[in-house]
Amino acid sequence: MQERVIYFDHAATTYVKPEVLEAMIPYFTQNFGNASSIYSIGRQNRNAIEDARSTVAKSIGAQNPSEIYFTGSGTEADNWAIKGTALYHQKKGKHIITSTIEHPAVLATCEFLQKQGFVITYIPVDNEGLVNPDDVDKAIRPDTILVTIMMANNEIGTIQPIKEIAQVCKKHGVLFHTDAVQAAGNIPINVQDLGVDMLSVSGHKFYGPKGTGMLYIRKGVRIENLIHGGHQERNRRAGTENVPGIVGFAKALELATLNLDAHYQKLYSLRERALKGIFERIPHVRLNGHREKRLPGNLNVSFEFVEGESILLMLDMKGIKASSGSACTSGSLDPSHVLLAIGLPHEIAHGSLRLSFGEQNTEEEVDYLVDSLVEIIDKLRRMSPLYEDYVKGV
Amino acid sequence: MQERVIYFDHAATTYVKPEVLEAMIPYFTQNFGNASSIYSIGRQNRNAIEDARSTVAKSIGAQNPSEIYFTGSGTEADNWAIKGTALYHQKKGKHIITSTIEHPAVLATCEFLQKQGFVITYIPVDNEGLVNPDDVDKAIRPDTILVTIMMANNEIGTIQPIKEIAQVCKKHGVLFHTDAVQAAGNIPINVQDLGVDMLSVSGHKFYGPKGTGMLYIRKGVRIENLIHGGHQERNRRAGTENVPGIVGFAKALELATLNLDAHYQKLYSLRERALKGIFERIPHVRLNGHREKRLPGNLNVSFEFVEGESILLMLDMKGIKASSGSACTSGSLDPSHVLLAIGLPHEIAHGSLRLSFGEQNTEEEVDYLVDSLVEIIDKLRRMSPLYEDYVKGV
Amino acid sequence: MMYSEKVMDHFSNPRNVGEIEDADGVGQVGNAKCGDIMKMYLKIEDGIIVDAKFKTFGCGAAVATSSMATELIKGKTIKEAEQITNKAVMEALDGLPPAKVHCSVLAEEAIAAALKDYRERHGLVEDSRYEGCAGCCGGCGAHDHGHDLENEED
Amino acid sequence: MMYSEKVMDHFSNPRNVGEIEDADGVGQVGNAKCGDIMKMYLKIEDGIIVDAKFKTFGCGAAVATSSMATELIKGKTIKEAEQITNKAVMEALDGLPPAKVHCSVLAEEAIAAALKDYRERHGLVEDSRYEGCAGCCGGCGAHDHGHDLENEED
Ligand SMILES: Cc1ncc(COP(=O)(O)O)c(C=O)c1O
Ligand SMILES: Cc1ncc(COP(=O)(O)O)c(C=O)c1O
Repeated sequence: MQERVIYFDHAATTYVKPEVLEAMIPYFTQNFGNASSIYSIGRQNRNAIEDARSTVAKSIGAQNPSEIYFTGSGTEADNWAIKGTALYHQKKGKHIITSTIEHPAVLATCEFLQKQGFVITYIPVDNEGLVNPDDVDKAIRPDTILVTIMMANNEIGTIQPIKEIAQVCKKHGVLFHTDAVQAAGNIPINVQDLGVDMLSVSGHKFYGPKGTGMLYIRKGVRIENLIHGGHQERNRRAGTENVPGIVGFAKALELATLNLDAHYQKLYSLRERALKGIFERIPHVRLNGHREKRLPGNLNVSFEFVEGESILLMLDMKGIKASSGSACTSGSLDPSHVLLAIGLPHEIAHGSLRLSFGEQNTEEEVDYLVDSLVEIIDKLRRMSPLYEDYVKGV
Repeated sequence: MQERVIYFDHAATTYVKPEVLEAMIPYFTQNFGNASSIYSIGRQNRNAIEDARSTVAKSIGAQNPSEIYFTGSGTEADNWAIKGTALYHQKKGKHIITSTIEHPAVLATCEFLQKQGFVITYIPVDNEGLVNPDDVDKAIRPDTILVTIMMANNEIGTIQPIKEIAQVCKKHGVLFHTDAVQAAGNIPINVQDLGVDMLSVSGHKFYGPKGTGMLYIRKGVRIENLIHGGHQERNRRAGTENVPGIVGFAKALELATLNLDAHYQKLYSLRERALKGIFERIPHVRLNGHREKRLPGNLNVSFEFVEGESILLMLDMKGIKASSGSACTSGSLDPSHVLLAIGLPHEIAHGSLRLSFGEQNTEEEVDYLVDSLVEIIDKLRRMSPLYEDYVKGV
Repeated sequence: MMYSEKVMDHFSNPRNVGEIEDADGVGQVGNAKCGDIMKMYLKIEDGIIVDAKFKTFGCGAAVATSSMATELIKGKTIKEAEQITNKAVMEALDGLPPAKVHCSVLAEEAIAAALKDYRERHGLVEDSRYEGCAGCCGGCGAHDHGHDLENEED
Repeated sequence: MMYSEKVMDHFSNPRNVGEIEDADGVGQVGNAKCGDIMKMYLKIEDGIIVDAKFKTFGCGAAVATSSMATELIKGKTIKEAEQITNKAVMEALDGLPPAKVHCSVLAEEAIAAALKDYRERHGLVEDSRYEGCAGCCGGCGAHDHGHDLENEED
């Protein structure tokens, strides 16, 4: 049993696809020249980077490749968008709007800015994790310089009405950034159609390499740099270009975009199969996030009377890799801020499980997951004093 | 002739060694789990990261692996050290000391801080590019919070008296950061012996991957984060860990450290051979940087009456890859700030060439370089109106 | 591996899970809000703990420390059981990650709570050491929670 | 490739390098501080440029534009030569990178300077258009230096 590995944690990170790694390999050992140098091998790398930029621009519907800036992670892209806007536009105002369910890359950045004298408004979400664009409308003040609301949530998968929020921001002349780290590769992204000013993506969520990311900055939008130094990325993001990383990022995004419909259908049907199995066979379960407006591969459920880490460990013993709330915070003692934000009581939030499906998962794996969960939840409930109280009617 | 490629630009970037790439490969496709997750494949990656941290700590003589923080580049490490100190210690003061010959990763960061109200003192260097520790001593004020002086210069290779500067800083209770991006892998680094508080390294300068870096932060030194978000790197540098990058970085640094003496000797002797050949066979040449206190693989020379880009292009046509001044600024119209800082007149600075030797270079390649330069410099001088004036005694 | 083999053994095959219908002392510590509840049942004869059982809602370490704690006190006198610290539980499990040290504290407290209950039922002297401690991390500050190791840097 | 094939051809095999001993007009523009100097020698007979030679200190584009400029004016009348703009030189070279457009400006100016010298020697009317322009980037502002394209963002 131990040998079998079934990976249901694609929202945390994905493997690098063989085609993507293959595209990267030549740039490690062969075409390694500095892309900023004048000689021919340097210029080859410059071309590789610019081709990658065009590919990425096309994949997200950007008007111009020059609107694409490569970064070292999704977190860096989020930090850059928010701090860069804050610094550049602080004379206009120091008010920033975000939501209560953002990723720590956004929330911790906002908290940092708060300590620097900025004022942050956190828009609450409803029980399914949705932000209401009207709430954004009402929260905007004359000194608001930025709205940052994620496109899709990493824990509960809820997809926000980004286009509507962008329209609200546009009406008020306020810049709008969206963290599309979970959305990229899973649902269509068209920055022009969405009307966003900035959009962050991270490579390792769609079978690209870790340590790569991108910030889309609409032409004409000015923000301060986050990483100062050399003239790379049109003077906006310094540091010798990670050519293999950039090539891999673009290749992965290109493949994901070409394959988006089939990918969506496949993940959706696996997710629905798991959902059906769990709800039919295990009592006292609750679905977290929106029933329809959610990422195709995301399933987040709470099992009453049991605790998430125990579920994870028992799944792991059966070879199943999943996540409780957010992978980043596992090991912490507080339940996920996202689950609390959608109104879950602490004890139920503690018993939540995130399953995120990927390209190589099969129906058979999903069935094995459901069988395993039936057994594990039963075992843990029989060990649980909360379940004892429930059964005894305390 | 075109087919031959001779790479003399290792200070700009290096290829990734096969052993290093081999060490990285499993972490792309196999061991890809999120290092922060609880299940077994995530924990394998956690172990890989912590092993890498220990390796790096040992390589630079850090007391404890927990003093090593992985970043996305050398530039990021420099930005973090400087801005992180500035933000955290600004209540003590807003004065920062650096030198006139730092890399743009440091200089542009200082300029940014200057715009934010910090005061920067630029210590000048002598004709050979050396900072005088006494000058640092005199420049320190009660409100000085940081001294940042690079360990070895990227253009002229001059190695600074870091230990002496660190002692000066310690005497005054001022934090000291050094950019060791060019030093790492080429000369010994022992952070405890040097007495530095922070030290930056970049992976792609010693046959490691691009898009990787490290900041050493001595235990007890507090600085603000540069990239906020998740709990990675002990809450100090957020973002899903680039496991293959970190593994490759550590492997490359380990190999470089094990092999340091032989590497030094080899590069030194190639450099001396080139130096001798050039000075014996080409008149009106000038060595830039210190004759002895310089990186073993660095040779920076100015050829009077000719311009650097022309030299580079002609070398490139012969398959030789080199750099003029700094790779980062090639294409710019201003001559290198480093060459101006050591007192070169503009027209001589324009005619400078940086050759940086590496592990796979041979004596035969060096001889071919010298032959090529003799021919190229002659051809360019015969085309040069400045040389015409010189010959005619104008 | 985040947990030692011993911890994983006690997590996957916990000893003494269950209730004791006619227990002489029952103690419950922790709360659901913090994600850990331990309930301990003791059967005590002639001052000796002849049986111990537990139910636990919590993480792997919570289950393992409960399991180990019941093993450690079985056959011991009340005095001996009282002297079993969270450190002893941890050591018996070959250690715990810093963030999980609080689970061993909870186990120590669960024993104490069950013994307190026993004494109350039998009119014996009270030990109020653990009063009001919900086991929620950062609460009472009386134990080596070990968090410093993890969170040295903020 | 940063430069077109034409540029590389004119850089590696520059036409008309050298001096003309008994030139009728000699012009030098640019300065060493900025990294570019072009010196142009013209031989003029009956108002026609029968020979042109140059010496250039500068980058690849500086050499190539010098070479191309001399080619373009050979056999032309003075009037015709005066109408050769930096754009014409660039087009003849299949374009230049934005940062190098100033080199074509320098070539245009070198021709003008040599023709000015010719006119001065022969007492003809002066064209003061290029007076005081050292060719240093961002100097006179009279030409499309093309730098905006590269440095749109600062
Ligand atoms: C001295 C020095 N510091 C910093 C850097 C920046 O490193 P990176 O480009 O890898 O971010 C470099 C090289 O580019 C360098 O030579
Ligand atoms: C929604 C969201 N934003 C940002 C990030 C940060 O991306 P990275 O860890 O690649 O920096 C993640 C994933 O970790 C995420 O899910």
